[in-house]
Amino acid sequence: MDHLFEELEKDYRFKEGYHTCINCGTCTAICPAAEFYRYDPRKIVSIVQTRDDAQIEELLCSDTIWYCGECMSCVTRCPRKNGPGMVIMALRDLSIRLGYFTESEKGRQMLPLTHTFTRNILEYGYCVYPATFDWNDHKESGPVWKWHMDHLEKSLARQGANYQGEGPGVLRKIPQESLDELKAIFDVTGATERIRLVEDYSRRKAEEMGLSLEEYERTAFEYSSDKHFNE
Amino acid sequence: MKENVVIIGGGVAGMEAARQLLFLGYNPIVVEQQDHLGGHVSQWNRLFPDMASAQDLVRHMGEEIVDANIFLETKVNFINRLREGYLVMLSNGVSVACRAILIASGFRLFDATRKEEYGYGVYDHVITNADLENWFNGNADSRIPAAPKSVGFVHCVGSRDLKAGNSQCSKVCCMTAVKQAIEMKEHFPDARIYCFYMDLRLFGKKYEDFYINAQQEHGVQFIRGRISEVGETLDGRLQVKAEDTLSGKPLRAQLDLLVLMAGMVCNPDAAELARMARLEVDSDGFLRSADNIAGIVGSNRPGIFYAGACTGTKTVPETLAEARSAALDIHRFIQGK
Amino acid sequence: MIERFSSGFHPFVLPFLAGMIFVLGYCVYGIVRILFQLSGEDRKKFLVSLVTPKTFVKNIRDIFCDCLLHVKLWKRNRLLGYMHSSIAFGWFMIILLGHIEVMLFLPERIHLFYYPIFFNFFVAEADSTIQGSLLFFLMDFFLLVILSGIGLAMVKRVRSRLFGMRRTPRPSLLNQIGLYSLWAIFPLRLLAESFTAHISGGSFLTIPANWVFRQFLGNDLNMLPTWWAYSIALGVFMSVLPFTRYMHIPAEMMLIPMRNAGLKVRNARKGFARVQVYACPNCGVCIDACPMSVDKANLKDCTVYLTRQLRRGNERRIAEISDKCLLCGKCEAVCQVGVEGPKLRVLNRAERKYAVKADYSDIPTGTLAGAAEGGKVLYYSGCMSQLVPSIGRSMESLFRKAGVDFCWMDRDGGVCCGRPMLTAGRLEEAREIVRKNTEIILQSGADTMVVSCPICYKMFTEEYSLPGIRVVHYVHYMEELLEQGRLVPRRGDLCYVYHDPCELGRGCGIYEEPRRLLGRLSSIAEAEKNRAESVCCGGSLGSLSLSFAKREKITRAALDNLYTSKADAIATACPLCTATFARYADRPVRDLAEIVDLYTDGKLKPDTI
Amino acid sequence: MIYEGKQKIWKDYQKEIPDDHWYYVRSCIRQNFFPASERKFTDITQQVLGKDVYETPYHTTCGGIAYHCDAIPQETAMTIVARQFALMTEAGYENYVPSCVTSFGNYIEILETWHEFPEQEARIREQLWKATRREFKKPKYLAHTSDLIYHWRNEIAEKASVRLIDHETGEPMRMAEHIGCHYAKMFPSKGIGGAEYPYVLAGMIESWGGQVVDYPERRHCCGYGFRQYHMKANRGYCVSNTHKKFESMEPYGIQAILTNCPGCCYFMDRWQYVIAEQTGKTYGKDGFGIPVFTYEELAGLVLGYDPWDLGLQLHQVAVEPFLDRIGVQYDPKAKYLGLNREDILRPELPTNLKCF
Amino acid sequence: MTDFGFTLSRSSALDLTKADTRLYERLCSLSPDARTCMGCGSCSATCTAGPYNGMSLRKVILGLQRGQDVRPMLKGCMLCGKCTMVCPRGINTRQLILNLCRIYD
Repeated sequence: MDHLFEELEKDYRFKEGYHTCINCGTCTAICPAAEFYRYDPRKIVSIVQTRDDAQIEELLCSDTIWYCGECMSCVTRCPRKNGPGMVIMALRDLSIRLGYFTESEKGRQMLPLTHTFTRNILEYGYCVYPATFDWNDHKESGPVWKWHMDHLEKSLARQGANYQGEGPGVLRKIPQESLDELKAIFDVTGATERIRLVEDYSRRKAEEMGLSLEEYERTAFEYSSDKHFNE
Repeated sequence: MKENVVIIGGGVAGMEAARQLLFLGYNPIVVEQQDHLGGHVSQWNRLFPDMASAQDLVRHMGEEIVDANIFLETKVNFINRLREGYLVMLSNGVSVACRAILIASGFRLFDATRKEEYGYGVYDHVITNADLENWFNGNADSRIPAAPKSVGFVHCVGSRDLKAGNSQCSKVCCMTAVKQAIEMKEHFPDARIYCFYMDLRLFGKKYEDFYINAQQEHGVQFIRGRISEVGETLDGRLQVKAEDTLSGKPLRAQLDLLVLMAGMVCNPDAAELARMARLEVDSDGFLRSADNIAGIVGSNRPGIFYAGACTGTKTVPETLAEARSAALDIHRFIQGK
Repeated sequence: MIERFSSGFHPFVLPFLAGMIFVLGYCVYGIVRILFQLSGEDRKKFLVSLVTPKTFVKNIRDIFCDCLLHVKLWKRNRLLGYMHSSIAFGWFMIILLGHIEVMLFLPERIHLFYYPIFFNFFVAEADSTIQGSLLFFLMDFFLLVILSGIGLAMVKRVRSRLFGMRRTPRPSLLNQIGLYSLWAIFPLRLLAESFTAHISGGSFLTIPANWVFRQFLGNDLNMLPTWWAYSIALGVFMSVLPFTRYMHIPAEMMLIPMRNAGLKVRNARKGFARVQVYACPNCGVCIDACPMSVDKANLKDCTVYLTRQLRRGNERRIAEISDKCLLCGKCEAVCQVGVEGPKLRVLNRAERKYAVKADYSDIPTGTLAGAAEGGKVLYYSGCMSQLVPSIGRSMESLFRKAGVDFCWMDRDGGVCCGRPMLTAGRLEEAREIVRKNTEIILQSGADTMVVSCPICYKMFTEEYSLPGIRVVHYVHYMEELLEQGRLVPRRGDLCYVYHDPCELGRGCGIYEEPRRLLGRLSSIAEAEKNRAESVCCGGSLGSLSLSFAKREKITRAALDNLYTSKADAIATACPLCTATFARYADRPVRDLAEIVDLYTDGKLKPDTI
Repeated sequence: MIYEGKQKIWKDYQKEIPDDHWYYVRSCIRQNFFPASERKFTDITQQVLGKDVYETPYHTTCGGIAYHCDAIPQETAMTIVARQFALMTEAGYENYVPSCVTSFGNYIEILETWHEFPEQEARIREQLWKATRREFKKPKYLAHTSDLIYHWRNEIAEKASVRLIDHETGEPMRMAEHIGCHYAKMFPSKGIGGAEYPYVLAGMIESWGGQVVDYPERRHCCGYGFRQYHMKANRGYCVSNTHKKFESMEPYGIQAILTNCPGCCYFMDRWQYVIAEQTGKTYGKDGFGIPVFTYEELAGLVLGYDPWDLGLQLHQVAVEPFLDRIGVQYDPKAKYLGLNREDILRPELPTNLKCF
Repeated sequence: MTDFGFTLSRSSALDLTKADTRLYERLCSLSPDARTCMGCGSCSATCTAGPYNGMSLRKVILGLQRGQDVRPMLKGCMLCGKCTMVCPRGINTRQLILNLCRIYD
């Protein structure tokens, strides 16, 4: 790719979120990620502003673009109507499309993320769903949630949910025709292609790292080197 | 019989133009909405760079135009085009036929409540540059603590801010902030003074000296980062957040007083005048000069002239220079040269 | 010839005797102490040199020329030279002649060392012989010489400019006592000898004076008070001597053999440094020489004040004076006794403790491994040259023109040579930098290294050990290229004045080569003060505390000196001088590399066309 | 703090909210973690307030979380949303109310993008047609469910049996509000009260008798961060942000927190547990945490619902001290019982955080 | 205790109110021109040590104003003096650095 900046400019989020940056730092001042990660969103926009492909490519390969929590607090404050969070979404999209995401530890998380959410959406119609919720990966949900998961159907019934039931209601079973429509949307709008892309790039990287795809995915999910957070 | 020239606005631009027109043998008629002359300058305490008294300046200028017709608390109701010149109808019932009108309607100070994140009007100790000048003038302000330990100045409040609708730089705020920071340090020698800036635009004569002086003699700390958010702590102090862009880290500070350097925005009354007299308005909301280099005091209508901040942000000396220039252009226009 | 007192004693000699014993004791104690302060090696070296015939002769000659005849002063200003040598040499002669008299007439009294001094009091009719009258004549003659010197000294107190000195140091109270007692000694001697001339005899000065005195003071009772006064003056002078600048008289006699023994100052306060401090005669020649003196605020910061404060132990002022100096070396160049002002300052800086120690472990040393193998010339431009890019660019062009294969080791930044750190007194840090560079350079495989910055050059030649590598200054190198015909000169039309950079001229003794090089390419003019007397540009890294604003005056003064040449442009051979002058100069300032590049062609050029 | 100053700002940010006929879509997170809240939303609006709030079983996730985790492209997210709009159009509604703040923000962002770039809207219509043969109209009004509860807050207050007042001292309960970032930070004019001083939750607290307490880090994100939470490796980010909020809140004596965003409510509850387990620190009184409520839970309490019907047993932070303060009657033994008081055991108790 | 697999991260935010600036004030009393730094970065751009250990005098002064430990940067300085040459405010940077190295404890 010769013109990364031009490629970014095609993204609607970039069109909305990138104008000109005066490096005032209002974004970083209130950025949750800037406070706990070694991270400065202002610099991202500043780098993009250079339109220098080498610098942008470095960004696409780095952990930096994956720290943002997309809370969009930055959008509120920018005096130039930029949205660094939006710019980052465009950068991430480009990083995924070009396969740069596998170069960084945080970028490699795309594999477990893609699997979790696309599977939940396509199989159940939900982004998050009890059937795919493993308490051991979510110990922060507490003993109360362990109890809830252990007695899922009874507990949900007590809450007035319509778990896996027909018709409307909480956690209802989403009809198959609706799920089929979601699948069709995925096919038409490039999500299916995106899944394949992420898997292919990840597989290649896993081989390079000498890991099985499962190990690669698991490592991406739970391993954090100490270079990300403040010491 | 001396020829009438209507001057809309009795700030320093209007006053200076009236003085020059009197000298050139005209009968200037100054129309001022407020009950006093001098506009914003009359509310100020001291003027940079020589720390001259603003009141003295206004008083002195007022003394020089006692022979002019001055209508205070008066507005312009209509401006009608005559075959030769204009008929200006005033809210006090007076109508004036004249060949030339000078618009010196000035600016408005940005309404700082619109930068909601700074909490002007919400938090107890947030004031504006104008409030501080008012306090310097000896008027009490309960928002200013008796012995503040830390005072912050926020540059570019409502200036250079697309979200606030003003992309322009207000020119004077950087210097005003430096001046006020020094003055605050003189009032409160033990206080720490911080200026939060994006760029320091200290372009005028002696301005940079003020900056060096503020750093060296007064220990004012300049922090390159726009304040993003202000909160109030339990003890009523202010917690501000900015990025210390020079170190690339988020920065917090607790302050006892925060001064917002509210910028200059176009006077909405100027838009009304523009409608009456079919004048062009620029993209920034200010009146559009005939030409921004050689014709700054000219308008798109014959016989209508501009002076001062009605066409954009100006310093006091620039305003005075424009007023003189406009007076001379009016003279030439009436003389048909 | 009759001896007047069989005891050979009179109480009036006591003040002299007390002073003499005190001063001798003090000196002996001082010498012993200093000898102990020297390192074992240095002490041995010194003692051996004293008995080595060659250095022995040299010591005598130097002491005679420097301490008595003040040959260097003569060169600077004849009046000043005469004034000093008349007093020093005259007094020496009087003392010598006194001893000859005693040995000649009363050899048994030679052990009484007041005898030669007060000979005329103790004897009668001493001029009755030929030898006697000749000696008495000489005595009067040298007394006259001394008196003329004293007279000049008095004139100098009020009109120092006549002696080529604009500024002189303000003497302290003790120094004033010393000075006035010194001045008093010789007129009093004249009085005393004149009063006794009808008894002891005299010559052309004392006999007529005796006659005059006797016309109205016929009583011999007046004789004794004058001898008392003479003795007291001597006694006072000698008792205050250790606390005044006159200490330089014995100290210089110590300094000369130590210098001739090849000793180096190693400690800021002890040993050789101590001798240098005491050897400073407070003449103040360094005040005018010091480039900082253009600013009144700096007048008390030149070497004469450093030695004074070192004697007083005023640490605050010592630090101030040590830090401010540009280390241009001019005070040392003009110093009559050879006080090494810059070195003393650097060592005083080195006394300071720093809580933050440098750590250069982040600097990799393999960056140039093998880069200059195969006979490539290694070129080191130095940090400052990066701020004057024309130097590096011109050097590059010269290498190309001359067909030299080269490797520019610090083109994109490199390790500092270490000299700034060294002159700041952080010696261990400087040594670490030297180690780093040494490793880098040795790994490069070069056999020749060209250095264009004189600051670096001095450092490389003095502090580095680079076996197998020839370190060449670019002036020499460019000259070689011209000699070998690899560069063909073309004459330029501008007239240049060459400014001697401190580090190159006084620092490395390179004065003539740059002029020779420049002379091949253009016409050159000389500034009023040049070579060893060249004025520092004011940009020197030597000074730690001089502010930017204070340096401007110095630079302008240095420029004014260069303007006296009426040249069209300024040439120099130091990036720091170039950058500093360029800031205020009213005419072009060029580095030699730039000039050589401008006015030479490559050898191959005509052939290849 | 100058209350009038805030009132002035609130006046500037009011949006038009139709009183009836809403097309309701559910939230993934809330269905999972606050099932009873969603249930009570329909109960309250339909039964108590008698409003027309329509739901179809055919609607799905909006894909917002997947989108913000970068797992699906923007066009996919937009087309899923277009399908949701198509279902609304087919059902004959034009007022759209999502239960999720991420969705709400997603919808607004998409509508704004379409507004600014109509060619993108056309493209999405095409894609939707291609994939599902559906067509849609854009909603006329878009509100978040908290907007509706805010809109009807005074009607709820009229029917209230409990007020947010300490029934012993008569003092109003000291409550903090926490607004989901995507509610108004991107488009301040779309939120009630704007981005800086949102009024949507504060209005409910005030109407129902409580006192809103402001604190310096009120506006700070809870730390969900989408991928930051969903990947275990990143969760230090999440807990650190909530920690920062609670540290800032600590001196204010806050008795409960009201939220309008699914994630915030869950995380501000659970991270208190994690912080207590990891550092031993708790933020409420007597070793309890500070309970965090959804607006339906709070409305339900005010309206006199049984707290266990409201799902408060699924909070890790004990709600009982708060219930006691405002005088809610409840059966402590029934907390963990199933339907028809069936015994389904009870959760273990945490080490440091006091629970029942 | 439960192992959650993650922990709290320290905040990187600088707190001006809590920053210990005594060292900076002490430096300013020895080198008053330290106050006149306007953060232009000329010194950092030309710094000989910068490429090796990140030395930046601008950051050193800023770090002191924020109460940070700047020793790791300071250690790399070779006193070459280029920063003095380029400083637009004429700060005697070498003296400043030496003073700082001296007073650090």
